[in-house]
Amino acid sequence: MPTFIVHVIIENKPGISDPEGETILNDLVLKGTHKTVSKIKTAKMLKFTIKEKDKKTAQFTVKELCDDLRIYNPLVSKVTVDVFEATV
Amino acid sequence: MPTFIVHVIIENKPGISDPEGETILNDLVLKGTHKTVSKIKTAKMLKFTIKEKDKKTAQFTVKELCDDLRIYNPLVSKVTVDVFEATV
Amino acid sequence: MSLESRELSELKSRIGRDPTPTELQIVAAEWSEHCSYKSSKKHLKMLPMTGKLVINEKGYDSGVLDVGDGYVVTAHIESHNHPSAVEPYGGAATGVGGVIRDILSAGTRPIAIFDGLRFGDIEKDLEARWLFKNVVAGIADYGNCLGIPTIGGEVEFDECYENYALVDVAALGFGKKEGLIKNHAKKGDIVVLLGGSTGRDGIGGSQFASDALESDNRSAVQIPDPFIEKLIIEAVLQARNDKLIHAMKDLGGGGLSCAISEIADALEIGIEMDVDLVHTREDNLSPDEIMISESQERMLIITSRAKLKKLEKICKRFRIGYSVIGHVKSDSQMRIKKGKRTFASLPTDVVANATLLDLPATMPSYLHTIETENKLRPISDYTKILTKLLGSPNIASKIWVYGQYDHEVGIRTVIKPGCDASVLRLDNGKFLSAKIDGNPKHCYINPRQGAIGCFEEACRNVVCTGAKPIGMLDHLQFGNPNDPEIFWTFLESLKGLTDFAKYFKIPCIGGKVSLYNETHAGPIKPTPVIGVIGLAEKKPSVPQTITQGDNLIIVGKTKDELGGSEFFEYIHKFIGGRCPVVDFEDSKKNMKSVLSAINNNLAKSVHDCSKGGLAVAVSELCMTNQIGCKVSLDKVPGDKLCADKILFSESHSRYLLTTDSKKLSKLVALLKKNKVSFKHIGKFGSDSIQFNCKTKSIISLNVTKSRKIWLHSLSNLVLHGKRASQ
Amino acid sequence: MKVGVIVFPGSNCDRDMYHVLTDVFNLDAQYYWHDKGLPKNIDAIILPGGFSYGDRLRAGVIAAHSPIIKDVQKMAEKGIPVLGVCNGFQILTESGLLPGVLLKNKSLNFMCKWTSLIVDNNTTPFTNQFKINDRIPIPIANGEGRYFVDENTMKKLKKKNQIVFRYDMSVNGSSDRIAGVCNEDGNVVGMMPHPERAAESEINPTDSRPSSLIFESLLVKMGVKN
Ligand SMILES: Nc1ncnc2c1ncn2[C@@H]1O[C@H](COP(=O)(O)OP(=O)(O)O)[C@@H](O)[C@H]1O
Ligand SMILES: [Mg+2]
Repeated sequence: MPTFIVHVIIENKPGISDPEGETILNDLVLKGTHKTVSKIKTAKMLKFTIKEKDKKTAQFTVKELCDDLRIYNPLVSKVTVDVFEATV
Repeated sequence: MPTFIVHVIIENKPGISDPEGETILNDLVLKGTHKTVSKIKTAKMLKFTIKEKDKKTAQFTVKELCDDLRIYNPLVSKVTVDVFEATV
Repeated sequence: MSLESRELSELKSRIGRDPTPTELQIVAAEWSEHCSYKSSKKHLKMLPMTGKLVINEKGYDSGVLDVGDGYVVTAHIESHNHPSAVEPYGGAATGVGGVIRDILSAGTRPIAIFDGLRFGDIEKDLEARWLFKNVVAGIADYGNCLGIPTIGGEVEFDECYENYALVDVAALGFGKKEGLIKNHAKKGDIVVLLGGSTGRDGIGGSQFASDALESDNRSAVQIPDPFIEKLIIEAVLQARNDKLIHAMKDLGGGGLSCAISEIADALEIGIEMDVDLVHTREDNLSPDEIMISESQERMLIITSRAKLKKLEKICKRFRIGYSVIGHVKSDSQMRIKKGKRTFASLPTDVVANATLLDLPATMPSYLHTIETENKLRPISDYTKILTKLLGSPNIASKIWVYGQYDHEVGIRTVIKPGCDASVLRLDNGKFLSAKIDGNPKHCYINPRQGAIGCFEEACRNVVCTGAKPIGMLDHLQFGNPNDPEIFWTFLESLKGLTDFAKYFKIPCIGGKVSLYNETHAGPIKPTPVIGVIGLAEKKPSVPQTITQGDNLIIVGKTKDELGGSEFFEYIHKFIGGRCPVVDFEDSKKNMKSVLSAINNNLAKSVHDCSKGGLAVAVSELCMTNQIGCKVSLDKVPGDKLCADKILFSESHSRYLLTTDSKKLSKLVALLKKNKVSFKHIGKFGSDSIQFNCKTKSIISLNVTKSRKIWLHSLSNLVLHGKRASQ
Repeated sequence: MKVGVIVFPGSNCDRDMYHVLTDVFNLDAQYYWHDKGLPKNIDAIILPGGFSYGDRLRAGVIAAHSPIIKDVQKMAEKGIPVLGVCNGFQILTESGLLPGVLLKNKSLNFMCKWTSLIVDNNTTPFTNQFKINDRIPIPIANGEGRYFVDENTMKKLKKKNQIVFRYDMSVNGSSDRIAGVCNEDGNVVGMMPHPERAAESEINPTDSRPSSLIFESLLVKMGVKN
């Protein structure tokens, strides 16, 4: 079976505040010389290496796994799952 | 000036251990029913919203900012910077 | 969010017209159970709230005790059950934030946090494990970041909390008496909102807390920001030092609606505010949303125009947002405007005082038969049973929990978590001891005696550290109060607490009621959680390390009271039996004698006997001191009982004292003089925990082995889903 | 002598440190807020623990960009003793004053517990009253306390005697059980455990003497005591 790399990005849903992003923006970035940045949002990423028969199954399996194991709380966070073919 | 969304992914350099990823893999994933996963790596992501004249400048600015402000610790981490056009 | 039709017509008649939509939102928030205590308030008055050391002032959200030399201690308890059940990390964290601001709003610096946590069966239930892990992380991340030590608490698992969580948080504050905020305001003063910006998160939270969980209100998720809270603490204390605060209130349930109406009502003033002036984090919030948003980390301060400049400077220094949102009037109205337009104009006493209910109560039918004991299968191997108990989630060491909490910061923690109560040193040379305790298993079988038992247990824990109880906090957590059977259990518990408080002259200095705690399987067991605060004039001599040849003395009677015990419930899976009953007279005598033993330096250590009974209490002493002990069960004072009852009965008012042989006779003389029931039942030494019946050894357990099980069971369960093995 | 205690937004051990410096060791201590410089007449600098900027992004990284750090740097170069405790240590590594980095503990959790340190270098301004291999009972309280350096740096640390403290047992997965290090000159010291929480017998369940020596070393170095 082929190997896939699956990226799971977990971030706060829109409308839910992200204090970490705000602090990085206000206390670090905007105090420096880079004033063109207007927003920073933080997210957490998990990179899975997984063997499945195809891309779709890989995506589905990882999503299901994250839900099952409560890797994130759907009330607070949204997840994005992206699949890439592993470059071996 | 157009707005860009720049994704910065901060992850451990190869060879630096990632206890969090290992724990998720061993204590959660492999104990469940999803045995096809062989590796999990965790990373942190920052999503910048930035106004620059073009994609390239956006990428360059954010990369420079990451180095200047030590958004990542070069001793243990590396960054990947990806630019997307903001969909307004 | 809405009012019941009865309430709506009442509102109409009280204001003499139809309310505007914004007014409806404001009143619904403030008249919710969570904010108004409409079901419980009438009855709470029975608790004794005054005492020599109690300082009562208007508008405080926390209790205040005078600890002498010009210093005060403040205390408060809160829960965050509903939010934690759906978002354990954020719910628990913001629960800590809320109670800390209550302490701060009296003008005192928060110096300690306590957490009482309850979940479903973590041995079976994955959801319980997830809730537990994230609640602990939420409390740790919040308290640690603030630099306020979390120094005590409890953790309990019971099937009645399946898919649910009870997260109780108590906090203590300390300060100079002269630094207390004397809430006052006069016409022309200005109202400042300080701290985090207002957003849509947490809209409808207090209403949410007053509904059963089914409604699953998504917008009630609150995101914690301990960093802002820390800055607010420093800014507020600076403003207090500079005398810039006339009156202050934290924003909790009900958001601005509650804060404005309650402070105005307490101070008998009117407040006019403009929602456009509130600093927000999202555009296009409606006036209603701004008024009921429960965004965290906000404080309301009333000050004079002349002092505003200085206050602004402090806010800037600590990089916290603020806005002047309104001013004080003399008309006892709260007027909410957006620019020129008025959206609400209500008499504050109408908003702040919902009509109190007197709900019907009937004794639940299950109570008629619950005390009847089943015939249980006989125990063949007590060593095995005790081993099993020591590794059980309710009895296993909670070090996995408090090891994640910074319990040293503030450099006051004299006695650290892991024993009975924790002890803090105060700036006047005195010592403060505190503990919170609950016991739903007992309270289910007998709500009145169970509640009394929690109170006594918390006192006992405090007494074990050599401190005298001086104040109590109660937190009453029950199911839906509209069910007369549930409401009866609420009243019974309250009456029990009242009796005990009056007999012992321990004033209730604060509390909280949390109702509508229901899971899909029904109401939770009655869960009052009691916090007791004790004071010691000098540093207590206990605990010292127990060594070879030391003697074990038990104070208090062991009775046939296994109802709700871990032995019945965990080992036999039997719910029922006789609930432990506190004999007030014995309780008082025992407390006094133990305190006097400690004060006369006659005990090396004192430990209370509670969950798991004598067998577990002795084991705990052995495991923490890493030494064995030989105990004769025949000598244990009390009813004539068979071995399992002596070992595992959870009778109250019992203490285990250890003393070296030199002081034994003096200790015995003191106990005799005080006429308490006590016996010298054992001697420490070797490496096994041994219980003898007549001359026969019925339990023999290696200390090192059992210690390993006891220490690691909980973390193994949480992290790997299995118990520690030998 | 004058000791500067640097305070950042989110520092939370500043008051504890101040108490120990002034009430226990009778030093003249003064708080300095992160956004300004330091006066010239300071004889020693302490960066206390806490959660500067809420530990956001990474513990210590945002504080390392504070204006006051430039002055700390300058004074460190002049040889003035600098001690970073816990978050203070993290700030010193993030600002390049000390080598290495502090990563998330192996347990992935915040850890508050009493540990035992072993003194590895007794030539710094904060350890001159110890003998090599002396033990110090002292608490840690951190989430990101796992000291890490690459192999080359580790070799250099050893060669230049820059390892100041080690844990007697592995607690959090630190390289070589390192709990504290110093710069090449030895005047800048960073440590994860909290000496200010262990220097008074009232709150130290074991022995407060060893931790006191950390402060007494400073007194000796400055000639206040001998
Ligand atoms: N959730 C918690 N947070 C902090 N400390 C806790 C927690 N749970 C238990 N502890 C501590 O562990 C020790 C034992 O707790 P517990 O078994 O409830 O004591 P007791 O039986 O004496 O009431 C106490 O010192 C207590 O403060
Ligand atoms: Mg106890």
